[in-house]
Amino acid sequence: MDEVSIVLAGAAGQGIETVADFMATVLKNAGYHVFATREFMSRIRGGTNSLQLRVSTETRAAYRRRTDIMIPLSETAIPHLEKHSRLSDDTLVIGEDELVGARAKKNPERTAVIRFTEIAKEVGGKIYSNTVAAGAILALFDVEDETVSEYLTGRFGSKGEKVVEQNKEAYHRGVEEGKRIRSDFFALDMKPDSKITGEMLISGTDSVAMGAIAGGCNFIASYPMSPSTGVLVFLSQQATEFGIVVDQAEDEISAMNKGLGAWYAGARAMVTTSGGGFALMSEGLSLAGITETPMVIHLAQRPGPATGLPTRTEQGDLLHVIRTAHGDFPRIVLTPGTLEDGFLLTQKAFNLADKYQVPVFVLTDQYFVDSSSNTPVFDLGGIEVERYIVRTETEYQRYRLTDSGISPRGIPGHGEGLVCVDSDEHDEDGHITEDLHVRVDMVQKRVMKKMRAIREDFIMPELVGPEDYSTLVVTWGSNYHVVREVLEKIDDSGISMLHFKQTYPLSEAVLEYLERADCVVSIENNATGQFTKILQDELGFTISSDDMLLKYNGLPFAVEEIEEFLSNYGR
Amino acid sequence: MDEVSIVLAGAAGQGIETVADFMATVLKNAGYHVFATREFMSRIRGGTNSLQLRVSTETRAAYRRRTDIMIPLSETAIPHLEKHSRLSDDTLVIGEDELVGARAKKNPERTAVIRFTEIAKEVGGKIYSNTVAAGAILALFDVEDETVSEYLTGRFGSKGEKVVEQNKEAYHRGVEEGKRIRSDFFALDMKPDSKITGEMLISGTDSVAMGAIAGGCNFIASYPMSPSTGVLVFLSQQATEFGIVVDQAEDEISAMNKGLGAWYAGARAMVTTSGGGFALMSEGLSLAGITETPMVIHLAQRPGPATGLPTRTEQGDLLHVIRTAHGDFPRIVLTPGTLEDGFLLTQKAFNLADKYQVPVFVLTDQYFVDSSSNTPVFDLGGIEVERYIVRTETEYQRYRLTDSGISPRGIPGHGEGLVCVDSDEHDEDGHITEDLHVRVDMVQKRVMKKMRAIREDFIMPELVGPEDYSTLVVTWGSNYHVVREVLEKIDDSGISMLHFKQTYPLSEAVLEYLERADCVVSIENNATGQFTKILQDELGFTISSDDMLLKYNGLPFAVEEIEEFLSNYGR
Amino acid sequence: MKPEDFEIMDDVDYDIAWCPGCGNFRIRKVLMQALAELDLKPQEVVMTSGIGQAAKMPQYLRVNFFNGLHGRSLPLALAIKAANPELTVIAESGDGCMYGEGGNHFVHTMLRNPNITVFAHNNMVYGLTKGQASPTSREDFETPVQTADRGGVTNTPFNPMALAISMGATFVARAFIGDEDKSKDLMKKAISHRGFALLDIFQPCVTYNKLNTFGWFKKNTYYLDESHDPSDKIAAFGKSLETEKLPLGVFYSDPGQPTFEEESTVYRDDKRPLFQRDVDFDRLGNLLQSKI
Amino acid sequence: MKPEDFEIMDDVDYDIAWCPGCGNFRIRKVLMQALAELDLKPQEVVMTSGIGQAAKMPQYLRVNFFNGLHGRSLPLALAIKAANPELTVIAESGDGCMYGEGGNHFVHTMLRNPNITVFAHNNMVYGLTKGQASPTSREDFETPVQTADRGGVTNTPFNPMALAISMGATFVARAFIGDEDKSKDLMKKAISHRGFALLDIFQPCVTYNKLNTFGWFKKNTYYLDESHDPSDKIAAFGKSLETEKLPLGVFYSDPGQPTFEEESTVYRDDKRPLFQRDVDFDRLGNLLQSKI
Ligand SMILES: Cc1ncc(C[n+]2csc(CCOP(=O)(O)OP(=O)(O)O)c2C)c(N)n1
Ligand SMILES: Cc1ncc(C[n+]2csc(CCOP(=O)(O)OP(=O)(O)O)c2C)c(N)n1
Ligand code: SF4
Ligand code: SF4
Ligand SMILES: [Mg+2]
Ligand SMILES: [Mg+2]
Repeated sequence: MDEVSIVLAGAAGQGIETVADFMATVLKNAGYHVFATREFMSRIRGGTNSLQLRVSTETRAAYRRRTDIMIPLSETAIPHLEKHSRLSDDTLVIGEDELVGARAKKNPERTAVIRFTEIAKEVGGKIYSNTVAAGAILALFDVEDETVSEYLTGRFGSKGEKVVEQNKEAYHRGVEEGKRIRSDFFALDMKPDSKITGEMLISGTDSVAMGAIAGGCNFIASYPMSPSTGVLVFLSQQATEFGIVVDQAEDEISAMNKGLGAWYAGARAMVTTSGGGFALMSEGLSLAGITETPMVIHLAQRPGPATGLPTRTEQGDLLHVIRTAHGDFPRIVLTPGTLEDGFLLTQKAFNLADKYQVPVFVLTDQYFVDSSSNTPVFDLGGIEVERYIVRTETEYQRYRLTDSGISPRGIPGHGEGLVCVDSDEHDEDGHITEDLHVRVDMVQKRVMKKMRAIREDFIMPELVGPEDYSTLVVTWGSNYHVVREVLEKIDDSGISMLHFKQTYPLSEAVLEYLERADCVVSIENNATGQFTKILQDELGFTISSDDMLLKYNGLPFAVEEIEEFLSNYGR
Repeated sequence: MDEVSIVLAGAAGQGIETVADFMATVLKNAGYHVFATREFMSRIRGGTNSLQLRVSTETRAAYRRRTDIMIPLSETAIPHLEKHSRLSDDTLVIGEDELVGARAKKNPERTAVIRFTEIAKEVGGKIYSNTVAAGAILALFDVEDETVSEYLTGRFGSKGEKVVEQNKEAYHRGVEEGKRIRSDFFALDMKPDSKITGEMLISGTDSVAMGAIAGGCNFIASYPMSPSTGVLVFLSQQATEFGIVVDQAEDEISAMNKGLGAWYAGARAMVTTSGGGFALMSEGLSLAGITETPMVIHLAQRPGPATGLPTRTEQGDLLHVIRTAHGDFPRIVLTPGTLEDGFLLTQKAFNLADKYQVPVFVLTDQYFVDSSSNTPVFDLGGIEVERYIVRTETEYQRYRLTDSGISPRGIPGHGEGLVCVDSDEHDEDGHITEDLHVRVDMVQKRVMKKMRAIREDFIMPELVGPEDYSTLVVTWGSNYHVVREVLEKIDDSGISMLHFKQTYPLSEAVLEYLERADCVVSIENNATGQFTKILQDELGFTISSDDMLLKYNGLPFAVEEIEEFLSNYGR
Repeated sequence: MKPEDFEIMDDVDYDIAWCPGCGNFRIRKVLMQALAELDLKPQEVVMTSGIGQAAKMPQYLRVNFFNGLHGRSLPLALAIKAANPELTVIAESGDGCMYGEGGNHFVHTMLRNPNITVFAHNNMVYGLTKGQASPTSREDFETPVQTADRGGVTNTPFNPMALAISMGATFVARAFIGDEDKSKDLMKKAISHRGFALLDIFQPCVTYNKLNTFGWFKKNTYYLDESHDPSDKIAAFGKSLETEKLPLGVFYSDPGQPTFEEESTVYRDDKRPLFQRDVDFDRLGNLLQSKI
Repeated sequence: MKPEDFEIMDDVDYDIAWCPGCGNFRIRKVLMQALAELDLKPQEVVMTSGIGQAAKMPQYLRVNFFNGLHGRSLPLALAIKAANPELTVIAESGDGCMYGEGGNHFVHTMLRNPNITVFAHNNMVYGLTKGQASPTSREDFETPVQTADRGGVTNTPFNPMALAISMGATFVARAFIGDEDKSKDLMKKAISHRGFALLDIFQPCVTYNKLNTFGWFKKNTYYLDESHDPSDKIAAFGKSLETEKLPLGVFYSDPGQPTFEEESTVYRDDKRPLFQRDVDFDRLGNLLQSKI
């Protein structure tokens, strides 16, 4: 066995996150690859949520249906997993008697009763039961006591010596139980890799927010909306450290217009939102279009329409961001698949926005932002904050017609010129015009010329797998790891993946990849295959609906689903 | 000559509309085809606007560049037309000495000085100068005095006998001048057709608004926005007569949500707006999508992005209305080309919305709504207000799963049931759910099944021209007449037009038309060929950019532009 | 009617998504009593709401409802009432929904005076999105966004009472759900009021608002007594500015104003709701003829 | 500075799109004087506006401007000021733009107290869209939408003074442009005020508002005198409710409140505008390390 999938399930408020954080951190620090993904209800307390923690010796950063070990924390936990076929007879279920007793009778080989609460009470209180549970699981791995001690001291130090000590005690009691499991049920033989110890353990949210800081973000105006709020929270918490103006706006319209005002005045601004909030920003997007004001929009998708499933995942807003808003103007859509993508693409979004003076989207989804895993510390070596602001002269014209279509961007108060920006059609000075010849010049500058330049700067998709594929799997955004994992397992299949990190606009250069394949299939987490529409639109390349794997129940793809789908393809 | 194109140009507030209304009404009543189209600046007084009045013996309901007669009313009028190549040496320019004197010297054959103001003063005041001018023009046609008398009495009766008489006098003085022109410059020989006398003279706005009434519209909430406000004004003025609740909303978000509330409670509601206003309605559109609440949206396009050219025309919002809003859900887009289309399609929009419980767009543009012409009185014979509301039973479920995908729609207070409508994903009862299996059922019902039914109900495009075409011109919306006129002139060219009255969704049945042609070209009033994208998206049919005629300077296509473009095609 | 007539939780297969101990439970209980005591039939009642914890209320009652978008309960409510004045229409949502995202509708709906009732759960926090400041959050309140190191909330708190009074609302009142009887009374008054009625309800959020707790509200509120004349707008405004202790009760009431529905000519001679009416094709024929 | 320093119309090839006789011309003239007398440099001034006739103002002045979307001048203004506090930021727009479409921003910007100035041209009508009612239109005012047969305007007029006072605006005043001297004075006061300043300016629309003319405003307004104490919020509110004659002058003023920019930690130790700053990559490196 080179990996194990552990699932905790229970009600909101039962501390699933705390146990998971404990286990994930310690295991990562011990040298294992870890990946944690969550699915939860739209409520604050109660309901049934689950968290999957995959521990492995290779990168396994995707949701999988199979559960090796499950710890139910509430009565609804087991039925909840069963409903989505995530429990099998092989799954080792560990828990309190009340919760697993019935299963223990049916399937004693794969059920372990541990009285977490009782043990916890012996140690010092019910509150330690999660630590006991974590200990039981951690015992299955090669974890040094010191690693755990460090974690517990760091985490509970502020609550006093006693709490730390009792936690340690609870942990050790858990370990004892775990050893029993290890001998009775489950012998893992996974070698940790010390390289991983030095890696970060971060979420998709963290990657985007840190990418924003690296991109020079110093202004964020947003309105809270799951699953995008994390980025607002992260930047709020770093606001003093990095000099970021934060405004929780009264609504999304305001947030977007504030972002534009901030860029106009020389800031590097972003908004973070989800589909419904972004729907309110369409008019502002169009304003960015005609005024050629840069803008960065982080949009974390969730299933729609309207409120839909607010805490679930989907890739249903791609057409929305590409086509919404009145009139023709360019925009760029970046769709990270890995944590490194999240960081680098968000960083780059600021540079692209500034360079082309267009709105740039970082399009993620709930699955991406709410999952976390280990990843090497991002290299800041090559990172640059590219600035394109000019100091204005007296004769400065904001919309000077140039060959490239890009007019040097001045900002007010920086130079002798005036910076006039107008939502109406305007002349080179930025003043309103009804000269229809000027209109044509401006459209050609704003739309055609800039679009050409943007296409030339296209971020090529990443080819994963051999060059001599017969089947090519097209993916974008958060489906990177799940497909990659399957391809790694079925090697010599003749299947490769083309993962799009920029989904709009596309470059013809991509066609070469597509046309080389005997068969091109696509995998999207939405009901209608939105990216395949864009492929058709932009490149005239068609993927038949028989060759699409679409999912729209609010969950991400499981490794098993991809395996099954791809088993029909390749040599 | 079987037609004449007359252009009035001058400042806002100079009474161009009054003269044009006078001439158009009288000429229509005299039995001529008339078509009036306007281009104007975004201001209330001043600037330079123009109005083209085409008078003809066949339907000529399109803008053309050629001007046969021009009446400048301000100093900027002549340069304004020249700038857009609308004046030639052949154009007969008629006007006051100060305005046409210079031209009279250069081109005495085609310039007529008439001292409108002086004559008017003799009659009773400067105010009558427009009537004098109208008389001079009307003298070129066969117009009975009685027709004019009737018009002037109807129009000025309320201002007293004297005003009517002085207008008549002014008219006659104008006619005398006109007779001189007739002999010196211009002999028209156009036979009126008494059938036309009984036709209506209405604008695109009128056709849509009356279509709404015929569709059972009894609720309108909107926020003023050019060029869509006319429909709000029309319905406000008929509100008492037809029992229509009118609310000038505080913003477009409110308007849209009010429309949805009204439909929910049993009204038949519409909103009227333009691209920027609609951008604010995206979220509400998505709400219509998930709640399956019917909605009718009249969107009169104008050039964007953002404020753009607020009083000009463009077909730049097609992709916007088809793709905006988060999540997947069906919608229908209707695009009238004629006044009859305006009436019938708007009427039908209400029936379709009610039948499929989806948002239906009536997508027009400034050129369409602000142009007027004669058209036969609409036949109310076949018109039906189709209602699909059910009386609820105790066990009523708003979202009952059915084979057709359509759940019978109840409304509150009508029956024993409760009508529960939810922007979250919901179960059949309409209550919030996080059951992801139910989610899948609902998506299949809401998106797949309904979409299939809607496609089957597709309004086929109109084929204009012979069946055995070699070249097929694809058009939609307001480009109907301009292309039709050209095709009628160049007969036996092998060119036909396929005019789409429904631009989304499309039916495969259309392919038969497209594939039959040797060459398919498209004509769109936007910068990027938005409908050709939809053709590609929906049917996989590609039109090369070399075969597209695109225009985006804010003006509609002129007959001449179509002629020139199509001269490259056909046998 | 009995409160149980408005009970839906026995018939559905989900449970109430609020946290144990949340003030929302009490609001639900009291609202069911109020509806019953006013002898309304579930079929006659339509509730609209936005998104948030408060906004889930209609889901937990046996009534018609349109649970719409965050911030948009009022346009729905106004339109429903205008399309069918026979319905009793209540818009219920949270402070973020009603006063933040929905602020423009709040302001402009009052100016129209439709005969609808607004219940705004004022917990001084965004509950559902996990504890950011709401417009009514007190100054210095600390949250994950309004962080402690930056001094917590720095905006002046939104004052719904003052705003409503200044925008011509015809019934403006505040309740604290810790006092169920008085709250019920105020709910009944609000629903019975002819015209736009705002009832702002202090509702402790036990999870995300550790500052404005049951105890805090108890300590920091008092009831307006007879010495306050609710027809005196300036006095009402004065009361709305008090911050030492926050007044409860009816701040302002002016039941004599015409409603939005009454001012529409649509119901002048014909009281039928819109869904019972047909297009008058004769009139339409005449209209077409008039265009000749 | 001289008023001519703010004149742009000599340098551009378009003319002013207002109707002859419109009150907007006078506002422009007076504003140029006010800017000059405050000795502001055109390069230091940024104006934001929405869409409408009033909103065209920045186009006719030699200043920096961002002429944005209908209703959205305030978010722009707040952000510009926050990104560069050294700029003098003025948001100017019409009554429809500022109080109708932009109502939510109006309300919530006041609660933040940014140091910006708002000039709202109050002509009680939608000018640019040809004469529909605006939020401030008087009751019974007749328009193509608010038709005579339906009684004209039926909404209660939006009262910007009352609203601003209730939402904690720190400077609330009203001018009538018929009186240029006093208007200039009020403009200067508003611009000089530290914090959010609202100046509502009565501006006759000679084309679409035949009711509220120059003469009407002259007759129906009066100036607040020394007997009014602008630090007394309740008195200011009382003044804002007067309708017999509409008061002009400073209703309310409270210059002592901290501004939005001041409350942001960003300028606590470092006064430089954002565009002059660089990312601190060392700190970012530390942040990354902290995630190990
Ligand atoms: C357009 C939009 N923006 C943001 C959200 C996310 N959202 C849902 S509820 C909520 C705030 C809830 O606060 P409140 O209205 O005070 O209700 P509470 O949960 O406190 O009862 C937000 C911001 C949304 N659903 N829609
Ligand atoms: C989103 C949006 N809705 C509507 C419009 C159309 N519109 C432009 S100006 C205006 C109203 C103008 O009134 P006001 O703000 O009072 O300015 P005024 O012209 O009277 O100075 C409207 C409705 C628009 N541009 N954008
Ligand atoms: S989060 Fe707060 S308001 Fe929401 S249910 Fe929990 S306690 Fe109540
Ligand atoms: S329409 Fe009215 S406000 Fe606009 S410019 Fe003309 S007079 Fe002034
Ligand atoms: Mg709240
Ligand atoms: Mg106005």
